[in-house]
Amino acid sequence: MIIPLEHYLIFGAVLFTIGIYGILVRRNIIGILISIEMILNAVNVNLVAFSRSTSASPETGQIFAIFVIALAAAAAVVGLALVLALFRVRKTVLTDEITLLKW
Amino acid sequence: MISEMQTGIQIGIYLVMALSVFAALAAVNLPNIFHAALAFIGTLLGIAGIFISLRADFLALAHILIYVGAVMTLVIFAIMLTQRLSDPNVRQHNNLSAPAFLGGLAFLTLMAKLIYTTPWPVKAAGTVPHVSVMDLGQALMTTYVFPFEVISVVLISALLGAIVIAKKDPL
Amino acid sequence: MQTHLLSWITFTPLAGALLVLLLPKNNSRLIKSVATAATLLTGALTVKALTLFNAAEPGFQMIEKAVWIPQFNVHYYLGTDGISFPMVFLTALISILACIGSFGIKTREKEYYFLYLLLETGMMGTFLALDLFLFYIFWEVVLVPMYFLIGIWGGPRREYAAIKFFLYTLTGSMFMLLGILALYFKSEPHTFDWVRLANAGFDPGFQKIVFLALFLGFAVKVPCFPFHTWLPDAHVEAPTPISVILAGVLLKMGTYGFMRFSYPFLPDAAEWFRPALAILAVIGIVYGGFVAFAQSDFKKMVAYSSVSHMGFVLLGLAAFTSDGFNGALLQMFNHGTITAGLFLLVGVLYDRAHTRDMGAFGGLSAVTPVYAGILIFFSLASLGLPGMSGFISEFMTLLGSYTYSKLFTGLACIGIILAAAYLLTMIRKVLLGPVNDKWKGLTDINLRELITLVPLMAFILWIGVYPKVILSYMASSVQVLLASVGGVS
Amino acid sequence: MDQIFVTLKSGILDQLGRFLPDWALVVHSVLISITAIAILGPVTMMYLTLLERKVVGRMQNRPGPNRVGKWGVLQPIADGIKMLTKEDIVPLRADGVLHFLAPVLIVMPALLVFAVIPFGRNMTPVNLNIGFLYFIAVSSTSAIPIFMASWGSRNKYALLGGMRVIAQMISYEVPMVLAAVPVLMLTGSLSTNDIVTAQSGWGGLQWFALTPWGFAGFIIFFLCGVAECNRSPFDLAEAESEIIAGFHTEYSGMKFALFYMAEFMNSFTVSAICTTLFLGGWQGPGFLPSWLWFFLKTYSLIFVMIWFRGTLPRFRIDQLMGLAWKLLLPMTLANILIAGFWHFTHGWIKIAGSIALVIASYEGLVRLNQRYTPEKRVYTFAE
Amino acid sequence: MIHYTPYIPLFPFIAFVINILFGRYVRKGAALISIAASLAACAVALPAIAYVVHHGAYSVQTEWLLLGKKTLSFGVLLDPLGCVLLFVVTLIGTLIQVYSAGYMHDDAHFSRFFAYVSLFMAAMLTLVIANNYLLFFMAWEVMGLCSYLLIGFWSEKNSAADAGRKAFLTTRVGDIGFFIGIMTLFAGAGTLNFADLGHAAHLMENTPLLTAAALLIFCGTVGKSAQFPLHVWLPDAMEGPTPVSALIHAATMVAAGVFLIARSFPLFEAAPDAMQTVAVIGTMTAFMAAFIALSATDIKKVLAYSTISQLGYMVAALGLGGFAAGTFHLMTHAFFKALLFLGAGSVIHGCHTQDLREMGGLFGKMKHTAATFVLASLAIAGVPPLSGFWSKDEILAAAYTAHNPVIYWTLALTALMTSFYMFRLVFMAFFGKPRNPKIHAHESPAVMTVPLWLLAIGAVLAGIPGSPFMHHWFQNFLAGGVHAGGHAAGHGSEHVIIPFVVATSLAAAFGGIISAWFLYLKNPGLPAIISRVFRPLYTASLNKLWFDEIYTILFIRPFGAMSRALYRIDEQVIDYLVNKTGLATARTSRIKGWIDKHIVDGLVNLTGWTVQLASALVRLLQTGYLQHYVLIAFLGTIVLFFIELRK
Repeated sequence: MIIPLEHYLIFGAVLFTIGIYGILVRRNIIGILISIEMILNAVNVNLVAFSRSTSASPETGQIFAIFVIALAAAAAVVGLALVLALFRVRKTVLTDEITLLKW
Repeated sequence: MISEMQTGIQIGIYLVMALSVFAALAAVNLPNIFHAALAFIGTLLGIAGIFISLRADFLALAHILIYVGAVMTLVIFAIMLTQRLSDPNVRQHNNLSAPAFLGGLAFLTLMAKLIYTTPWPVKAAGTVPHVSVMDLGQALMTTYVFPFEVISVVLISALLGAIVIAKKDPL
Repeated sequence: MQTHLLSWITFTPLAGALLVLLLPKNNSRLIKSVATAATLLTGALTVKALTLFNAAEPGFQMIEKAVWIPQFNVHYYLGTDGISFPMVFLTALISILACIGSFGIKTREKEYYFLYLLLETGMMGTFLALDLFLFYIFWEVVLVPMYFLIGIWGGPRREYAAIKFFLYTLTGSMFMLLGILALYFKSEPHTFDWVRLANAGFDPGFQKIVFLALFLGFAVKVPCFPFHTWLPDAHVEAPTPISVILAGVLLKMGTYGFMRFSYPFLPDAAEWFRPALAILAVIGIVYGGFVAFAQSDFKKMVAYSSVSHMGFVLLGLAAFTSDGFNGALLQMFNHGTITAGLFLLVGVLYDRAHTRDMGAFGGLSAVTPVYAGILIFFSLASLGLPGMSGFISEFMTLLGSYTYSKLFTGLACIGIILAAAYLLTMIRKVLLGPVNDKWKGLTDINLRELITLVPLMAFILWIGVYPKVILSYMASSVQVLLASVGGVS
Repeated sequence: MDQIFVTLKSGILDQLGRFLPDWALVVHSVLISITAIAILGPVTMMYLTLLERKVVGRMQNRPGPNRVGKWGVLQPIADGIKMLTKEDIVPLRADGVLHFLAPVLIVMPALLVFAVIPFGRNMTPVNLNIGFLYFIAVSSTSAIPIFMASWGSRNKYALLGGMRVIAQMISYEVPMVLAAVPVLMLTGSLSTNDIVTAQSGWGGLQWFALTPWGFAGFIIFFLCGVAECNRSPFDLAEAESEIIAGFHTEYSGMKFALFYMAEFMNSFTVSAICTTLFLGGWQGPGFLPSWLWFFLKTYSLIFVMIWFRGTLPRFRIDQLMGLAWKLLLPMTLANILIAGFWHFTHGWIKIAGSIALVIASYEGLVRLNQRYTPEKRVYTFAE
Repeated sequence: MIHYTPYIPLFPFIAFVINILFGRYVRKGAALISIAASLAACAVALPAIAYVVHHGAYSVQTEWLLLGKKTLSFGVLLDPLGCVLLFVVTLIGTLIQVYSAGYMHDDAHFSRFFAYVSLFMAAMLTLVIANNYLLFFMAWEVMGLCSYLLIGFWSEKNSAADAGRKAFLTTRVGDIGFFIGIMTLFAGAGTLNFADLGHAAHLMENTPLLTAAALLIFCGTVGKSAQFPLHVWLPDAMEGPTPVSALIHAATMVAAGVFLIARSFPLFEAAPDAMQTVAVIGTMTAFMAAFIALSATDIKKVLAYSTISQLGYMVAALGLGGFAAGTFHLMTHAFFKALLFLGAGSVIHGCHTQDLREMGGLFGKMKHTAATFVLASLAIAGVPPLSGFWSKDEILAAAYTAHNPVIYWTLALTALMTSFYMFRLVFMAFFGKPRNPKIHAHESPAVMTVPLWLLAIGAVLAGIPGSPFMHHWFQNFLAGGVHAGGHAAGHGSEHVIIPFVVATSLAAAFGGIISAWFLYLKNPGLPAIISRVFRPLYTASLNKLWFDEIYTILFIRPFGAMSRALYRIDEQVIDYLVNKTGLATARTSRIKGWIDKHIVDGLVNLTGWTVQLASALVRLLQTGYLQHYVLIAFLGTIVLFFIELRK
């Protein structure tokens, strides 16, 4: 641990918040997707940091991070497929223009 | 010698963090979604650097391989497919910026408070053993073999699902 | 021997029905094969049961009993004896043939076969249930698919017919339910169990009330004289295979109910109601015959002939003799085969000519000789020509009733003449006389239709020539029934 | 002779160590390696262009460049000067930042990869214990600059070319990694050094390419490598006849040169990694220095690439994808199993069985991929 | 050979099965199959008859049906009475089938015809050898079916189709009586075996049940043998092919009714009232039919009424106790009546008309036919020594010995009329000049004439066994049979020639012939004058005593009206009630519907409105924008965090 754990955590928290902000303000679904990935990455940072500093079995955090990465990839794949399908139907990827279910 | 090196490395880490945060801010705020994606790649690379600083080399490289090499490529691909090149930049943000910003700030404050008030059971430097690739592999194939398999199945089904969803003519 | 064979027989069609639900809607070949396979499998199981059936045993066989709803002392209780087994066999047989006969149905096949198989389960269960509660459930299970089968695939007035059928039967079964509940609450401890109820020995006043309630339920199904008007409508409007099922099996449920429940439970009331039963039976026979004679619609004529023929069953039941009961049971079986055949034949004609008006035909024997031969065969069987099964059962019922009342027997004999009259008139109008040019191009009966008819013909001839075969299955159980009501053997 | 470069570097460091602090020495050690690589990269690129032009020229029965210097040896320098002095054209509607950044960034991964290549005994610049993963990870990022280039140009041909590149790179990355997996399995390490060391038997000739699975893996890996660096016959992304050079349509001058450089450096690194994984790296009979062995093998592979270019026609895009997903990918999966078979059996079964399995799986896959082709019609009477 | 007796009916039955199922393939071979089957039956039957003649009755039985504790057995009883019928049926049946092969040669449904005939043969043979009433009844009904099918054989003709139905229905009415009679017998005596009849009669002695049973069984005869009042079907039955008329409606089936009385004779003997009824009915029928035959002009109708008349004779004989006489006449009548019909068939075949008024002078053109026909006519008229004389004489003798002058003289008068109308027929058809020049008569082929001659031999000689020349062998043989059947009666000694009876008989026979000659050959104009003089009588005869019309008014129309009325009841009363009940229910449900709509639904709607109001407010939150929701969730999380931290 070259720098204190708290700094990593703060870094993670900042990334997380930025991700949330991105989800809230982006109109573009792809932008939202990017933001979600960002949140996942923030979590990863925390996981690895904890594994490095506190955990009894240090590989656990990394392995969790690996799982998170794999799941993020899966989520991205499905999400992007949905985006493409949506775009084909609606010719838009902006959330407030997708009003198929609204009366 | 050690201390100078350490100082240099510490400075480097903070620099990387700052750059990552900057890139992340760019990623959510840039009006051009393509630029935003590229900025996010910057964030990802920064995070990989953070990982390296935490001596998680393998994870860092895997991170780059998957995120930069695959996920972001896909994202950019999707951007290319869905964005109209000739369009003037459409408004990329909705009108929630202010509440989102305030909420985020509150959240961050809260988090900072929590982080600094919680007594973390940090172990002394050097007592945490280094995690080699071999260790990871062992753990994956023994303790975490079941989640590993589940993740594999999830991935496969996600891939198949994506193909089915994105195919032009339904199967 | 605990083989669960009866459960298999009862629920194989249901399994088939569920399987049909899973099949693709457009693959009518597959649906048909699955449905036919289900009925055939049920038939095979019934034959298997036949080999296991011990004709000498008067009581119930192949019993399956399990607690179902312990709070109300309801059991899942199946069993068969010489009275129900011929009906089960008849059901299996008619179901197979009618299923093959259903291949002509072209609309909404998936739903059709689903309901059809559900119906078969209901019928099987009705004949096999020994717990009154279970019996009632199966009884009602029959009702619902029938309603839809008539209401959806029927003729032009199908809604009217279906609703009429439904209301009639439901009203009847409501009374029946009241009777069942009365029995349940009167018995001590409260039970729906056949054996317990049969040995309960209720007091005569109570018996009369309950008998009346059950009678209303069963009489509608038979159908007994004043409750019969649903029958011509339902039969005429129903698609051919469903008419076959209606006439072949459903009507038997009513008389079966008398034999299985009313008589053993309520022997004193049965004795008391005997004259009424006989009078209704004779009215049914003569009345049905006369009205059948007045018909110009082929199918309606056959439908009214059912009223007349089922009257014989009631008459046999009123006789309280071994001959009468055996004859009634045999008549149930024979009427099932003969009338089923007649309805199939009406269907054959209707499919080709799209009219059932007998006056519109003429001289078909020259155009479609094989059809004519078979129609004449079934008509003769129906009018009780010796050497065919109808004669044996009518002979036995009349012989049985003769000792009870010569007057009623004599009057019932008018029914036989009437049967000859309307059936011969039908043959005269449809088959004989100069050929109507309109029907010159009519094609003769095809192989599929022949397949549905030939087994029936075989049974008619076989029983007609050597009835001992089937009677030997019934005799011992009928003897028990007879003893329970105190009739003379 | 074998350790000439190593000695050189330690000599320089010794000299510097007299007046520099320890931590600066570390920095300088790194700097020396970086400098060496930074020189090696462009020079390699420059002379590869010459080599290519010469070889292709010979293949096409012409001499190739021979005006500037003896046999044209100065030609690359002349070209470099020409490139530097050319006007830098940026399209009006182009995304300036991206357009500028793309050529810069594309060189980065190409150069970064050099870090883990074992040029000779003790001559690995950075001995990472996950060196191969590093190679894969870094080279996979090279897709991003290409994207930037194609997007930033605001040109539909560029965009199309970019899309093709990405599709191709992602597709071929998969069999490429999987083809290397048997090697990693059998050596039990991701370190490039360890991999080379594992092939040291038989007097430096126990190459993995000489085993059945290694041979198959080698071929697949090499083909994927060729595809990865967009070289003929997989050069659809920059096919002049179809999409006017693809993603670098709008580039000229030095920016264009940078793209070119990256491409040639990629050719070099792919050949080098291929050599490392399958051809024993710097291993070889002792009569030549280890780095010479390495360069010899690497350049032989580069020669094969050039040979491809001179010989083979271009793929069609669906054939390209089909090859990757339908033939190479299953083949590598089979290959992994075969490697396992090899590892756990002994004697002649091991050799004969593996060979048979390789041939069988190849045959099977080829058959499976064969399209139905109707029999050729014979016009009996028309002729 | 006798043990094969039960299989006798099997041969024709097999022929029937082959012909009906494979008729399409055997085509003209159908005749061969049927004839072969009949011959086979003959071959088995004749030795069996011989056995019975020498050794007495034969019987065998097997259990068939279990009725409670009683069992019904089916079996075979071959006693002398059965032998007579067996002999007649096999012999005449075979001959008629040979004849039919020629007569029906060009018919489209050739094989079907022979199938039916074979089925008839099978049924008839079963009936003859049956040992109990039930089997008898079954065969009886199957015969009725065959009769129905064969009458309606040319079903394209409306008249044929109607006639078939009429025949079946009319006989069915009688059959039902028979059926009830069987039941009465079974209920009373518990047996249906012929062999036990004596015992049964003894059991029921002096009870009305016995008379009832006997009379009800007689109903069967009335139907089948076309006795008054159910005789109306037989003349119509002539719509069938002529060989059928010969076989079924003259020689065998109709005789089965007589056979039935003979079979049940022990029963009748024990019930004198029934006997009396039988005699009266028989006599009435005989006279009435003869009367109608006087004016008939259709050659087959004449023969049909003649048949009815002769059957009345037999029935009367049996009713008078002349068991042997009736049976004897049955046999002789079978021969000459079959011959007459076949001859008539040959005539029709030759000149394609059935109307006597168009014929004439056929003797020259159809020698064989005419010769045999005249022989048969002589036989039926009762000219000695032909067969008819002996049997008719027996019957008159029976009437005479019964001391019943009314019946005796009626029968004698009938005999006179018989010979008159027969020779009226003969003279009109075969003698004199041809009346219609268009008719080009021709002789029939050998396949038809040979049976004619064979039958003629029978018609001439059949009376001999019962004549004094053979010491009344036939009567004795029969009586033995009755004895063997367990019946105690001694008729054997009574057979003596009574001169008065013989004289009456001869007078009637020759009187009839001469008057016919006088009226139709000598003075052809005279009949018209006579008919004008006795106009009412003539009209009555011509209109067959209006039986059909009376029946139409009395039975058929009320029957139809009744059925229509009942149907109307069904449709308009019962269904009306049902529909009205339904409607009433619908009405009441409308009231309930109002309550539902305005009160119950009101409450429900109130709830609904409340909810709507609330949701209208809440809906403001539901923007449909994803991110609004996320924001709310996010802020909510923060709030929760705050709350949690405050604690």
